[in-house]
Amino acid sequence: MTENTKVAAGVWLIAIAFAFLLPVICSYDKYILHVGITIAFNIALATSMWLIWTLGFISFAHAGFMGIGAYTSALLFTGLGWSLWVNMWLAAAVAGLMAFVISIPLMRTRAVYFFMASWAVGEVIKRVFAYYRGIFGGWDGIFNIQPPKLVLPGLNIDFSSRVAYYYLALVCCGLIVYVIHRIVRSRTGMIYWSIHESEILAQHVGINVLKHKVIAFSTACALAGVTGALYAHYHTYINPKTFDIWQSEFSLVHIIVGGLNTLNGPVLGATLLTVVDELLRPTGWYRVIFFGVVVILTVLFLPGGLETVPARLRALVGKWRKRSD
Amino acid sequence: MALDELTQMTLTGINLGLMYALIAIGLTLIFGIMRIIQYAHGEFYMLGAYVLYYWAAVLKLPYWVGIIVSAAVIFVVGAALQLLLFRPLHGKNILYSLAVSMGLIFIISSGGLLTFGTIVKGIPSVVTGGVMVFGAFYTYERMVISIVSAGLILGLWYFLQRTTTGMAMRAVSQDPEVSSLQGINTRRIHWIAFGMGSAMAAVAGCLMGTLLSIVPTMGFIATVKAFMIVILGGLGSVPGALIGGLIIGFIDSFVTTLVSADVAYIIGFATIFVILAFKPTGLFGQDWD
Amino acid sequence: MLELERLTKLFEEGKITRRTFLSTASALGLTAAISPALLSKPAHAEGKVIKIGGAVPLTGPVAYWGISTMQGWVDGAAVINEKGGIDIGGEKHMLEIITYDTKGTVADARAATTRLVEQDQVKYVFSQAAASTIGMLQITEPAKVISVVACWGYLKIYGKDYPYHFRAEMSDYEQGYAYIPFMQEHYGKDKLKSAAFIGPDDQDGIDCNYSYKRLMEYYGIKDLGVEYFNWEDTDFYPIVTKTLKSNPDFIVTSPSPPGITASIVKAAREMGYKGPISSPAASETKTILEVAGEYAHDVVLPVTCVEPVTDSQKAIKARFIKRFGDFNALAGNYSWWIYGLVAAIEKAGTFEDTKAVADAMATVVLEDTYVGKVTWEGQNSFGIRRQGVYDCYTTLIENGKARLADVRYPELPDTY
Amino acid sequence: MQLLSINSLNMQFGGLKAINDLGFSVDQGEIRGLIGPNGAGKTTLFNVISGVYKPSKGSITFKGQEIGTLKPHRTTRLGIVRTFQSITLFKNFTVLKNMMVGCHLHSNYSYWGALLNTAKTRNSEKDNERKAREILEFMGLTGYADDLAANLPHGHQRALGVAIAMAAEPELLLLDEPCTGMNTDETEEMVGLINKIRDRGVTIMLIEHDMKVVMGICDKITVINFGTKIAEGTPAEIRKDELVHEAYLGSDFDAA
Repeated sequence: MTENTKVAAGVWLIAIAFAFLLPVICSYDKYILHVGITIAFNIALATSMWLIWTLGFISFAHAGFMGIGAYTSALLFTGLGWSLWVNMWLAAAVAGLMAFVISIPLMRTRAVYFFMASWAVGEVIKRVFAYYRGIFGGWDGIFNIQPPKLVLPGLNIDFSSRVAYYYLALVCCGLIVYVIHRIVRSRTGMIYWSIHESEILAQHVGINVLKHKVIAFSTACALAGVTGALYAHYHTYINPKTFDIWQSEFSLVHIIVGGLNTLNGPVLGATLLTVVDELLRPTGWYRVIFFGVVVILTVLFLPGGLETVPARLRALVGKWRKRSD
Repeated sequence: MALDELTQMTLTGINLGLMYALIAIGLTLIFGIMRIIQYAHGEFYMLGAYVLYYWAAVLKLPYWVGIIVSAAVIFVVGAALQLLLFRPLHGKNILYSLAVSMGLIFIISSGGLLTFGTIVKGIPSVVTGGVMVFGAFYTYERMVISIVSAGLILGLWYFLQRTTTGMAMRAVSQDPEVSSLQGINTRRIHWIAFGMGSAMAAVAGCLMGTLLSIVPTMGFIATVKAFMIVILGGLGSVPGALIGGLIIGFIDSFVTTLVSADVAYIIGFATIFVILAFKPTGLFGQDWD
Repeated sequence: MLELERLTKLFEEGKITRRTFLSTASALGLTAAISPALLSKPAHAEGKVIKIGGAVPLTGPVAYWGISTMQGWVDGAAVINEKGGIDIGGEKHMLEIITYDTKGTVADARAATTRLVEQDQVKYVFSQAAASTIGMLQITEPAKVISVVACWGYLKIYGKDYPYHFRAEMSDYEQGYAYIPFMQEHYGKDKLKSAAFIGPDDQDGIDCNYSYKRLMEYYGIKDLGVEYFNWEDTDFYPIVTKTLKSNPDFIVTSPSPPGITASIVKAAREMGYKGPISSPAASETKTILEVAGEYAHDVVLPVTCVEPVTDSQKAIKARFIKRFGDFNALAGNYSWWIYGLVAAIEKAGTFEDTKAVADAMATVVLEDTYVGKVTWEGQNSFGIRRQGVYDCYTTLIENGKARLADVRYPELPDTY
Repeated sequence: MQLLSINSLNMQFGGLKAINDLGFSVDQGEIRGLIGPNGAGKTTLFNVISGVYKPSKGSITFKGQEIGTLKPHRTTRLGIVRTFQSITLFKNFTVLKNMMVGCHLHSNYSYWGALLNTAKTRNSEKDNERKAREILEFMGLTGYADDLAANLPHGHQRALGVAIAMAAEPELLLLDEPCTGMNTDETEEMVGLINKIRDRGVTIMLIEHDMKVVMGICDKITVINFGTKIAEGTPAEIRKDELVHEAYLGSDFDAA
């Protein structure tokens, strides 16, 4: 373990501890907990989108797959009365399966074309939810998706309580980030990045690029599906607009501002930008303008995003020291 | 199906198609030459319409001059943005240019709402009246708009085929490295192309804004249409954009009239998806990394 | 062009580095973007303060409505505070308006409302449009917070179980009982035997179509069907062509913003359609006249009072122009909400007991607002008197000119 | 014994015939040179053999198996590995990591194993690294193991390209201009490496413009022009061939 990874691990530990203690720190303020839950969803969405990026492309259909998960879970709840505990897995399965089926033609396209094709997929998913009113409730959406209850001997938790849902979201988001961390750190992650670096060379050392792309895309979409299920049972109401292109775009902004090179990036970006967004809520249009300015400035002056700030500072301090010597 | 209805749908399809093509050609030009995704293309369409609005409806200056002024203003704005924001990103991953143009969308459309207000505005038409064509009423306004769009597309084609700058543009679009070796100033070509592409969107915005109405949020819709067309026709291909524009125009016109707007939208996207699945670079596109 | 060349050259020669230029520009921009956020904190008034929260779309596609809604509350609060605040049991209370943006989405509305209720501790909130309302109600009802909104849909969902929920803006449905009798008088009953509907393809369009169908049934007018357009649609020729195939006597389009109403009017007239077209949500004439020009004829615009008639209307318009720089009929329509709430608080004699205020609210009647007389109705429909009903100012556009053609209180059926 | 055989191969792009009725075969263990003027179709041939393009007509057999329709990762698995004319590396990886990606093909790996980090996976990772270091040693790149590939000097980047290919354990190695842009010393090193690789029993096909290199190390040379074979034989035979001289118009060919 090098010095840097030790520091990083330390920061991570502090962040996790802080997240777990947050309800106590904020003395159970429901608004802050709500923001916390939103951050958890945004992190889950941004990191799973980032997993696709490790192969070198960005999918604008990501929020659409989150929607597929959300609708799966919502319909299973309102139709069959199944709770989130079961639906979560089915949401992942359905989102992942849909992603698998769609990815086979989708992966024929590359680079810009992939990007645009995924964008078309995202729009079609949204439109399908809106068009088939009988099944998906049209633009009206689906109401009364209740949060689950956990009844174990000696333990009885109702997740309609904000604190309980906060911990649920935190744990699930944590698991999603952990799974992605495992993937990225393993051989699989190395293969993904090698495809990112040079698809053609990867092919010629015997890596089945198409297979890995399909699996990575499906995995990421399945994780987005879980996020969708959690989202649906928290907000208790979903409609097609929730999962449109803008949702994907905001996740992309989170990744770009946070950083593209490691998993820290999307986590950092999603956390900070969600907080900033909440702080700017009273300012109307300036809020959107601020977002635009931040994105452009990051790309031009901080390529690599916020995660590179410590390294840059270190370099700066080093330079300064050298000069003063 | 009655003849008048058929005529109506065809005329509407052509009218829409040419206008869409005008927006999309600007986008495809920018892409072909700079290899960036200009996601904020529609914002120039919106800005162009507002320039004309202030010129013709507020200052009461001559309408047609206003279109030229609008094109010129947006040309300068586009070229300046290219120099400031997009040039440093040249040769980097397309994600960065995408992110910058996304930032531009946020800034321009919200800034537009702050400056121009949220209320929908209209640019008074200068051409009125119309004629009956096979039982369908065809207004002179639409006729003029179609002719102007077609004229501009032809003009651009001529420019690309016959003028030195135009030929340099095509050279850069085909092979940037070789053309810069041959002494073409690719940096100059970049900002000219960006300005021209934006100016074409601005003209489309003027025409569409006159026909319909204008609001600061109209840009994104134009981007959506332009993107559909450009993917369909293939990135960087001018004929592709024209044909793609007409395809989407006809789908919008025929399917909406005969079935419904929803289905038109889904068919539009399904067409794109199917074409990409069979021809991953669009109808006329080249393969690029 | 030359200037640009020169600028380019300066860039290329490194005289202005892009970096310095950009960083200066962006620093300025950022300061400009953030400063209003920091400065907009309202100065706290002396004495007791009643906070009222707004979770309205200040950005996004429905921002126009959100901003108009907010203006009414901000203006009203200022007027009331200037007069010394509101009187509760002999004690004066000042009003403070806190507004957060919802972007017009459900999730954001929920966040904004949570912040209002949990952090700012407001007991009264206002909102605008269906998405923001849905996000809001999940928070406000359990917390016994009174919500005053403009929302035309989801009637079946929010019934008696939502006793703190008030809908101040008349929907298509209530308006219909004013403007359809007017149209029948103006054009003759025989000329209006059938109608067709055009609306956006979303929940609002579907809700308005539902209102429209109930009205047509009530007045015995034949419904020739509905066409939905996409917000992405740029040309209305196809939609209008399809609608005109059924030869309706008149067309209702709702909720279509002024620009779209104008485009529909223009397309229909160009295709030779002669009947009237009514647009209950447009509430604006300038755009319609600008866009449709000579084609703007027989356009019926209910609840649209562009030029004030009464003194109090004129005063409101003057105040809005002074305070916000502009005024629109929509903001006028929303300007009475705060007075309705204040009257209820004064009547209840408390602002902490929201149940008492909600009960008092239903009995409030305002006489001289921007929309004339206002009452709360809907006992039979909703189980509580939740729906604001007021004089319907109908504007008529004829031959490219707008005029106020009719003022009447909706002739609601007994079952309402 | 024939390792690779190409029969009446055609490759057409639109109206352009890049390869026209080409046929020849390569024996096990030889170094085969592939030369011809610019645009003769040499790199296209590599692309067809390695599976980037599907041939329009004709057959390619490797160890008796038809491989014309196989995708690159399948041909690599069979033992045909290539390098690229322009330097193609995982540039932001360390040299060692580049090699480990190369070694991936012939190591134990499963998605679940990697995800759960099982004992088997850990062993496989260790094996992989050992193998990677071995090949680096063999290629003389050990000292650079922890450097970023992008930071290597040009000659070493080329060598790394070959090393990655070696990591995939080729039976037939296709080298596309391995000596381009190298100085004399670097070229000599590369020639030494190629010989060393052959000594390991790897068959080599080599496209190269440097005639000294080609004439020096190839057992046999195939000359193609306009997508067709115009001559084949030992370096000495090729040197004398009339057609070859004509094709090259006496240019760089005589220099060798």
